[in-house]
Amino acid sequence: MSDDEPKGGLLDQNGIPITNLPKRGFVRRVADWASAKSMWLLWYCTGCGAVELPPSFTSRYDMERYGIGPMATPRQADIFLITGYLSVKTLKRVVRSYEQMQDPKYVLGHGSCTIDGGMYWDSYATIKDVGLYIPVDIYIAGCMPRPEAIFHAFEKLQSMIKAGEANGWRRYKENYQYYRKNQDKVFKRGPDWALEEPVLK
Amino acid sequence: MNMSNVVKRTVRPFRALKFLGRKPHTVRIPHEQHNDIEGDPLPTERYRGVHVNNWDECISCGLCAMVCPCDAIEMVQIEGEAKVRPEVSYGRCCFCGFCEDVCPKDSLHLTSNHTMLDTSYDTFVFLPTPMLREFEKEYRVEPALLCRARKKDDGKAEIIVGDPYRKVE
Amino acid sequence: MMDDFKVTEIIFGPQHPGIHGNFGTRLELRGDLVYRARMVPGYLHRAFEKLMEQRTWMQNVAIVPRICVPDPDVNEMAYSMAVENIMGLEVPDRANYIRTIILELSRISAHLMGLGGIGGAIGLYTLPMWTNGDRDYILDLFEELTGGRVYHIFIWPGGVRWDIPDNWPRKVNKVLDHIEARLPEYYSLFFESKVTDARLKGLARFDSRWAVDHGVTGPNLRATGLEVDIRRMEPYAAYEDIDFKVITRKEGDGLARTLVRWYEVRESIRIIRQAVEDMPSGEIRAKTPPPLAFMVPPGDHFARVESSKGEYGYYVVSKGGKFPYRVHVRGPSFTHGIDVLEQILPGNEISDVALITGTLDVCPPDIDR
Amino acid sequence: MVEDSYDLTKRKDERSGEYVPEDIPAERAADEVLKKVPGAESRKRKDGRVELNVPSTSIGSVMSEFKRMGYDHFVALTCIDLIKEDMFEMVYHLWSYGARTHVYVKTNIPREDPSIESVVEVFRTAVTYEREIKEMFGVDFPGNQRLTQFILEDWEGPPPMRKDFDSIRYVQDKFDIKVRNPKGLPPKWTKEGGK
Repeated sequence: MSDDEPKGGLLDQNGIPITNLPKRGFVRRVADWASAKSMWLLWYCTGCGAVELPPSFTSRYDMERYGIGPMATPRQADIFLITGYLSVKTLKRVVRSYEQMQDPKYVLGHGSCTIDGGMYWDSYATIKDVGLYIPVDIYIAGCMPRPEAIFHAFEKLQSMIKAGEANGWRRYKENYQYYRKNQDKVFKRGPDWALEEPVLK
Repeated sequence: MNMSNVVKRTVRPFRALKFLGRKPHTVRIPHEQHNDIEGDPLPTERYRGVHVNNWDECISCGLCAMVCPCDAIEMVQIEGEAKVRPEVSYGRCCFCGFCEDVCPKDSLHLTSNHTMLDTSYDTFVFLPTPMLREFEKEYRVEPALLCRARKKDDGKAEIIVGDPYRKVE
Repeated sequence: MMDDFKVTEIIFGPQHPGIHGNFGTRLELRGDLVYRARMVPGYLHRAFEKLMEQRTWMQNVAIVPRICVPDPDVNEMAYSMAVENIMGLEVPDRANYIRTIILELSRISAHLMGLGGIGGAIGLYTLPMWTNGDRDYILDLFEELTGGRVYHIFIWPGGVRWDIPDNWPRKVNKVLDHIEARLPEYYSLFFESKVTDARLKGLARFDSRWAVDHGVTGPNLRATGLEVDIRRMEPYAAYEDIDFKVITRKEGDGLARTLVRWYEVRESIRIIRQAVEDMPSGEIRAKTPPPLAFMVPPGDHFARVESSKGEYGYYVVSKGGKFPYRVHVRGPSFTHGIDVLEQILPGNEISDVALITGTLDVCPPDIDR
Repeated sequence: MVEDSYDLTKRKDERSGEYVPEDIPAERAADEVLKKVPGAESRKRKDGRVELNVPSTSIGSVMSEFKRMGYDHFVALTCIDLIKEDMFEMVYHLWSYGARTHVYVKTNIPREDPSIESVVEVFRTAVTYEREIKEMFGVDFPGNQRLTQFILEDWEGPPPMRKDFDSIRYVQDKFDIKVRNPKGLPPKWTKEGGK
């Protein structure tokens, strides 16, 4: 393991989260259980996968059965659904929105393009693996994934939150330098960005 | 504004009550099958989902790798195998089904399994085998349980998960 | 009077619930009114035109639908038309009829989604619930025919990919009956509402001369009173044999544009019914080389298709061989999504910005490509 | 409540005028242009469309000539990188709503320090197309005031749509990808490297 690899004990060599998680107190467990049942999804259509969001939100599939609803502002949102490919220009906005979200926050990579570039693997404008720039909790493969797949991902996310396993936001703070290095490789941060480093409290 | 207009505007909202009598068309997904307008289950046979490959029929021609628009398929030489086998990266695949169309032996096939999710991106590269049929009933796939190979230094690959020749009916 | 206000700059989008898709706007405001608007596209840039030079002719069929997400089939159609023209392929009649059905179903689904977006922008959230819910039945049909919900990869050079299943035409008719029965309900919900009148009447109005000068096409141009439709002017697929009306309105404002879309859904239903009724039998694919040996002789052609948003064009240049030399995509939103919006937004209230974008039906992915 | 036709009294503005399409067939229009522009040549295609090759210096007058004859719809402007000829080919697509025909106007400009007169004064629509080509090919359009940053952001490489920009090499360097099947890639279009 080189010095560049993320440290902090939550990632193994392959970047897979390992299971020795921080101990949760009783209050934290109750809070996790409660927050799994009521989540707000940031309304940001980052890519073409967003075309499956209106069917999921509206009457045919009705996402609110899961206690999930759309939210306009990042500061009040819990889930960031990366709907498909991210161009470098969008990634900049995505990272900025992600950093504005309050803890705990969860990222779902929706579509094959979030895993390894998808069909845009040789495009100069899109990034390939979203997990290098922000931590992703669940990847959904498919081009595009059906609403069923989104709901399965939500179910899995809920069970992960209840078990305390959805800790991407923790990973981001503990390995901030790693993510920051990858981000700086593809885009420049503007001078007006909040520069303080996220710290795990 | 005349009187009839006022009455009209007062009464009209109550017309919405008729929607109470209609059957809801929400598909309650984990508990309910997704059906089309005539009640036939979806997805159908034509749905382009995750691949299966019958290793007894595959002749390792590599046409699937050549036709793939997304560079998702790689022919992998597996230790102890005479032939190379297609390995699909689902981080690339766009589910166009061209590989199925071009396959001369019809061994590569796109099933209707559409849901595939995992916490790690590594598991999305695997060898299509009949093992996938185990998951066919629920239309979802656990990629971590499927047949996966790891490249070794000599260029060959060894299978680390699964048995490609296991028969699944 | 205007000078009393301070100029405020607002960045509207891309992370904004009112914006349709991933699209940015920089607005300079004086009070409530937009003083200057600058569009910021590029968030969905995937370099399609470059990617298509790196893929073979048939591989490109798989990637083109992603250029316009709500209405993907026009891409396959325009690309196939251009390739067929250069190769001199004759498409069988049955394939043309199937293509017509697909394109019109896709138009209905895009219009329903667009109407839902306009409803959401004026705060009428019932409309997106209804239209998106009903649109899903069309996606079910697509899925049974093509094997994909959103991206169909079904129309390709020489014809279509598969024949239609036996019970599919019956299901099409059922879905159309359902949508046709719903249309009056949309009308009474949306168009008979006082809010719609107040918000949409006279909104972002332009006339036909101005629209032609600024390259506005499609439903937005027809809402100014011009009877222009590529399906009529330069018929493709089976539109020559089908009787349909070109929907026009003369007012040219937001309400007229929305109404044109509503009437076009009805007209599309008529077209599909005729196409299903008159479907000839026979081949579905012309004889083409196998996908790996697909070569196109040197030549170039501009193929245009009437999409739900306007004129969709593909300019394909071949120098012979397995790869296209250059493919240029002319998306309809490229004109009315940037320059027209920049000129039409000033003078409007900030609350109308999302609504104007919605009534013009701007589709960001086809601007950025 | 929407009547069949309604009266717009709320907001009247100056954007008004009826458009009446003019019907001049493409061949006749091309002949008119050929009379006025020296060095131009026209060719009729199989499908009835007309292709015109004009010198790059006269593009402005050709465009206004066509506009006068009812070719009001500026469909698109395409730039093609002809790397072997060391040229950029600019294709102007025009459409007449009256005659219902399409005209391709083609012109070549040198690849070194490319520049061509802007047609924004004639066709307002061209402004966005020229802006895109400036960014993607590096062609300059004197006369266009809006050649600002458009789609790309923080871009440092050469204009990406040029043929000598190797997209796959760039992606390998920047994003560290793996090419799984190198056989499927196209041959390079550079001057030295064949077709």
